[in-house]
Amino acid sequence: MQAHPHTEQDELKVMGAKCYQCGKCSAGCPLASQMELSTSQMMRQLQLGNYDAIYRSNSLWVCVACETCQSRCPQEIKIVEIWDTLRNRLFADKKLQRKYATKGAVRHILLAHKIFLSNIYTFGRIFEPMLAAIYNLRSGDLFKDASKGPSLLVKGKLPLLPHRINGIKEFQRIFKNVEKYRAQKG
Amino acid sequence: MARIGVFICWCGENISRTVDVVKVAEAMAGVPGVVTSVEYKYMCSDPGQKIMKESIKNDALDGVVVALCSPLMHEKTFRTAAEEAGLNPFLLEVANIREHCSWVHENKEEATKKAIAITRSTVERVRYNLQLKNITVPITARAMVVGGGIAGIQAALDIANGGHEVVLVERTPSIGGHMAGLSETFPTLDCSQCILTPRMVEVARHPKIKLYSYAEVESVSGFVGNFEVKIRKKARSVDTSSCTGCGICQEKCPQKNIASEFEEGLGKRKAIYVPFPQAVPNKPVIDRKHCLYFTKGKCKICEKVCGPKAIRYEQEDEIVEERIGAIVLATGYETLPATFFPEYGGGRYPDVITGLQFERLASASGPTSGELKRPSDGRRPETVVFLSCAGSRDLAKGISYCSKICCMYVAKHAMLYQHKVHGGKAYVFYMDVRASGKNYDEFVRRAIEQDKAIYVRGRVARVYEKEIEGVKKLVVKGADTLLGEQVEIVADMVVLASAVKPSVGAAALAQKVGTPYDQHHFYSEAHPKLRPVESNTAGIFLAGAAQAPKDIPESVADASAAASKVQILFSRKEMERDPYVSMVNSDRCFGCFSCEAVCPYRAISRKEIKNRSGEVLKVVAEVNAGLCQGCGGCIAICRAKACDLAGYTDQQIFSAIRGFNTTSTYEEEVVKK
Amino acid sequence: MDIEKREYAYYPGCSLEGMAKEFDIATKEVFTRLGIKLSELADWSCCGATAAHYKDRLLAYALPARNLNLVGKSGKSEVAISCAACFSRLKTTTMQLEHDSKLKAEVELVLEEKYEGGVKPLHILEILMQSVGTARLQALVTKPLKSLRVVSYYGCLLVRPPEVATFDDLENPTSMDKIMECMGAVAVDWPMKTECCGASLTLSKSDWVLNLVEKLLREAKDAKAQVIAVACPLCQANLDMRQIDLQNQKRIDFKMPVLYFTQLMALAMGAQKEKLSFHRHLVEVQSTLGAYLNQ
Amino acid sequence: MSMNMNMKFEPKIMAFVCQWCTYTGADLAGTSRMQYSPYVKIIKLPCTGRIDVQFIVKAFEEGADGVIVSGCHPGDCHYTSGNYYARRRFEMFHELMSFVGVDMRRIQFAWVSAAEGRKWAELVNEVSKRVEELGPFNVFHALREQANELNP
Repeated sequence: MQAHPHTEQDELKVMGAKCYQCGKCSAGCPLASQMELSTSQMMRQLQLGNYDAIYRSNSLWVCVACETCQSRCPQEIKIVEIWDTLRNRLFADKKLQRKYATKGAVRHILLAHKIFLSNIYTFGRIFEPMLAAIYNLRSGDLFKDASKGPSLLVKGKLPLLPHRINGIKEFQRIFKNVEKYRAQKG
Repeated sequence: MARIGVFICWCGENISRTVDVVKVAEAMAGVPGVVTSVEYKYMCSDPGQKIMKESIKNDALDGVVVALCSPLMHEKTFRTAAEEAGLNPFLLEVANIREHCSWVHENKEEATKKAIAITRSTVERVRYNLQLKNITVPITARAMVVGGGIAGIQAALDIANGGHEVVLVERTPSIGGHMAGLSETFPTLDCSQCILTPRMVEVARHPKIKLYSYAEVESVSGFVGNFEVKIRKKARSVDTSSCTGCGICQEKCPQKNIASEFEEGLGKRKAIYVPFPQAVPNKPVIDRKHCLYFTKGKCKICEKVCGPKAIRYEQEDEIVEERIGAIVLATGYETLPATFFPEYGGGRYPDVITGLQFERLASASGPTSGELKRPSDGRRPETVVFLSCAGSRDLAKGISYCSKICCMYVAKHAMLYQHKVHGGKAYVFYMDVRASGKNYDEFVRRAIEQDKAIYVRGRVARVYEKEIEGVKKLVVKGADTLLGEQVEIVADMVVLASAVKPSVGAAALAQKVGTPYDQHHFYSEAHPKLRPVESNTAGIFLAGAAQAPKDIPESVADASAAASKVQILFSRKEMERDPYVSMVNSDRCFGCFSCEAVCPYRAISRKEIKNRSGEVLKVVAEVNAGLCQGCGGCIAICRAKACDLAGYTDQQIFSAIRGFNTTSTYEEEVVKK
Repeated sequence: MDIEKREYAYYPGCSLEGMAKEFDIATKEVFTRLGIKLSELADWSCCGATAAHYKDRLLAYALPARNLNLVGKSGKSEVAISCAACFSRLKTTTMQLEHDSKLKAEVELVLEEKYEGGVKPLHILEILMQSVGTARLQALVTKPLKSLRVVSYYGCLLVRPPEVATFDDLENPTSMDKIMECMGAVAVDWPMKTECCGASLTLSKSDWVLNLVEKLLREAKDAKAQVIAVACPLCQANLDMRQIDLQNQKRIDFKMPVLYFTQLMALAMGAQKEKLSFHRHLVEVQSTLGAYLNQ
Repeated sequence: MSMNMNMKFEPKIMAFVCQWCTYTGADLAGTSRMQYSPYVKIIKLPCTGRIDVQFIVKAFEEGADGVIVSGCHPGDCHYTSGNYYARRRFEMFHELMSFVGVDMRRIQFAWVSAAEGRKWAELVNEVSKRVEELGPFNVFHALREQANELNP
């Protein structure tokens, strides 16, 4: 039997305190069967400040932010906002990533998001063929959806040449400025 | 020179934790006119009161300030004590340093400063307090009960059996309320109508009860002991004195497909109808919105078939006036309609029903004669899912509170269902089971252990319809939070234990009566523990679910309590009232009578000032102290500064204002010391 | 009802340049027929989609803010959006920046320009229902999709969160159904209108998406639908493309064409089938829609 | 009013409240142990209809930096119409005060019912913060001193 971990009150714990564990979020979640902790269990861990359990679970990354939970929450908890903050923290912290996001589904999902972002950073818009190709290369899942590649090309679904926006410099500066701003704030 | 005593309470630690009461006492001791300033651990205890009483005598005090909890708690206690010590009770004032100070501030220095300011201001105010005497007013020993459900019925019978006349006003065509529509009652499973209808008949026959059914309160004026009430008797279109209640009109009426309110929309009624067979009065009413004669101008079949010629198409609403001494509000509750739950398909799927609808399906007198059948196709439901907390404890739906009765009736429903459909499956989704009455938890256990109701801890996210093998089923998507898993149940019927809320019009009635209500429109009690059936308005009492969600035994207990409060009031011929009434200085008054226009109590009359030879010199305003309620509206409007309010005079208030601010430098010195 | 607008700024979104090109073509076709000009925003950029708000809340508001400013600079106050996800990101940004002055200051800092505000993002479904109206839509139908059984699939972001997607009912949206009825089709009620398809997981966890998609398709089949109408490129991609995987991996062939609702509209309004790029779909369209295509 | 410049400005705010709604609402804030700013002090009146505009003027004269007037919600007046008359009177008062140059942000009219302890606490905090930002009401206090010099 493990003692309840106790941590200091923080902003997220305060937001989570409203949860009374009715489970309406978990009941409607389309991806609940894939989550290691259900939405309400995640909220419970948050109430205890057990961030280790939260990050150890794959749930944050299985979630696609479909907002079903939040739109039905009887306590009007901003669930997606809370989860975004948790995800933001991991994104911003290499140490956390090394600890929690190097294996299994979490690694793949995180990778996909990162590749997506670097894709738009490069072009200003998404260039879909590159997106899929790089993902497959980096994830080691070389032939995933490859069977569809040719048919997508034949059907004209995939453009052959990327489009780069004119204002790409200022667009990229937004990314850099965000990084800089975060670095300043510590 | 004033001789003022200041008595400061520690209230154990309640005040002393954040207010340095010793410093407050020191500070007050230095105020001019204060001859004694002491603090004590529990001022309201006997020894505490004794300190004050002895000081009143020994120090010959002519003003007292007690600094402690809210005056709503103990003003009366200390004024009585002061009177016992020979001081006019209205020379004592309370400085509220607990609710308004020690409980709401953490910083001791700041709280102490504020407590000093509050007490000082009260000292300044009390200098100008006048010796007042309570006012006596006569009492009309006649009660009005609004609402003819079980609470109203019980209150009316108790008051009437106590020997006083009662006027019972019911909005619908019959008394009986929700209880008349219930199947069986928890935790005993006795039949609701069997225990209720004898009471309804007793009301009808009672010589001291005057029943106005199909009637509403139009307006209320006056005050405790002396209310004047106007009641609107809505046009029934039937002369109740000549109608024999034979029922032939209802039988012959061709308009037959109107959703019955009594059957919660699951059954039909005619355009001329008695809501249910045991209705009291057992006289029909014409629903003019659906009557062919009223809508199309022809038919009149009811008139033709009526033997005693009791149909009155031309009847109009009638306003009657009643003089009343006390009012009991027992306006009851309603529940959220199924349409309030789009995620559960309420209103879209006919087999998603509310708890009250289930009561009708399970009732032997209901539309299916007690056989459980689906509203959509009449099939026997093999699986039923009950959802508790449908809308209750749900901020997103605007209801923060627990509806209290659902846990019990859901268990009852699961049980009744099991008794009626052998081998059927009953699922109950719940967040908590709150069964805290006598034999209540045992009842819930019985539903689970003997009647095999499957309780699942979690809320349901969604219900949708799906045709399976030619039958429309309801797919219920819930969670079992104890397992941390999703649950999907294919059901035939879903019953929503939808939240209890006050009846429509509860707030409007409260405004007519002048009594407070909370944000949900439940009536506010005068004190949550010690005065649960009294409102803050003298002479207005509360019973049943109009005050908060309640079950039958609680509503009945409330009603009897309210009835006994009414009888206490009626046990005297006249009563004493606070002397806070307006006074007119006739020298200053020049007779503009602006006060007359703003007075809500018609307490201002005109008085002629005559000289010796009888000539009228001027006409001035005069206050009838029996009618004046002391709102002070006349004073603020008076341009001549001729009016003032006893207990709240301009001088007292100006002095209190000064009291707050003159303390600044002084209070700082004391606190820093 | 609003007085009908003749021109809107138009934000197609990344997918409509690539995988969902046919959505772009069909939408423009419908609006041209309605006499409404959609002027594509010059040099628009990605809204950041899900990835941006997973990474950094500030980035997630700054990327749409850049585009909202572009709308303002083009002299327009309303921007029409086809993609449900882009619509959600842009509208959420306008709402957040309106009442969170701290966030607005942060966004302006990283944008290196003022956020002007005052731009109203509208989903094309919203424009068609609220500004154009069903009567006018109906008047343009020349080849009604008679007896074609269509289920409308709204997905997540056209209805959620309800404070952002305000133009339809959260639990039972009907705008697309109504439009389909106007087009002469049979709008079939089904329970999966707003259940999620798995969205962005399609890249990384396609097996999970497959399960969700299978459930949706099965319900559509059970409702005897012939076609699924959608308004979101990601929903379309998942529902269409994953049917091939279902064939390959599970030997289930739903043969359920998944079409953008504007494609169906354009068809009913008499557009040439060649213009509507039905060939771009992975699930064969011809055999289901044949009768309507060859009218 | 003299102020020690080394000290933090502690605004004096006087609240005129009716005994039925707001006074009881403030009691509820107490019983619920809600913590709020200590600068507001209450004067209890039977009804906001009793409030003479002179009370407000007097409060400022006596050194107040802000004033709250709070009673029952419209339609909820214990005396049926007192708060309605009060409101009409304050409309006129409002114009008069603006005309003589009083910053109306120093006066807050509100409705707080007996059930709204939370609202009372929020009201107090909001007004305290605002008045703190506005600083001491020296203009008015100086006026009083001038008046005193004229009529010693």
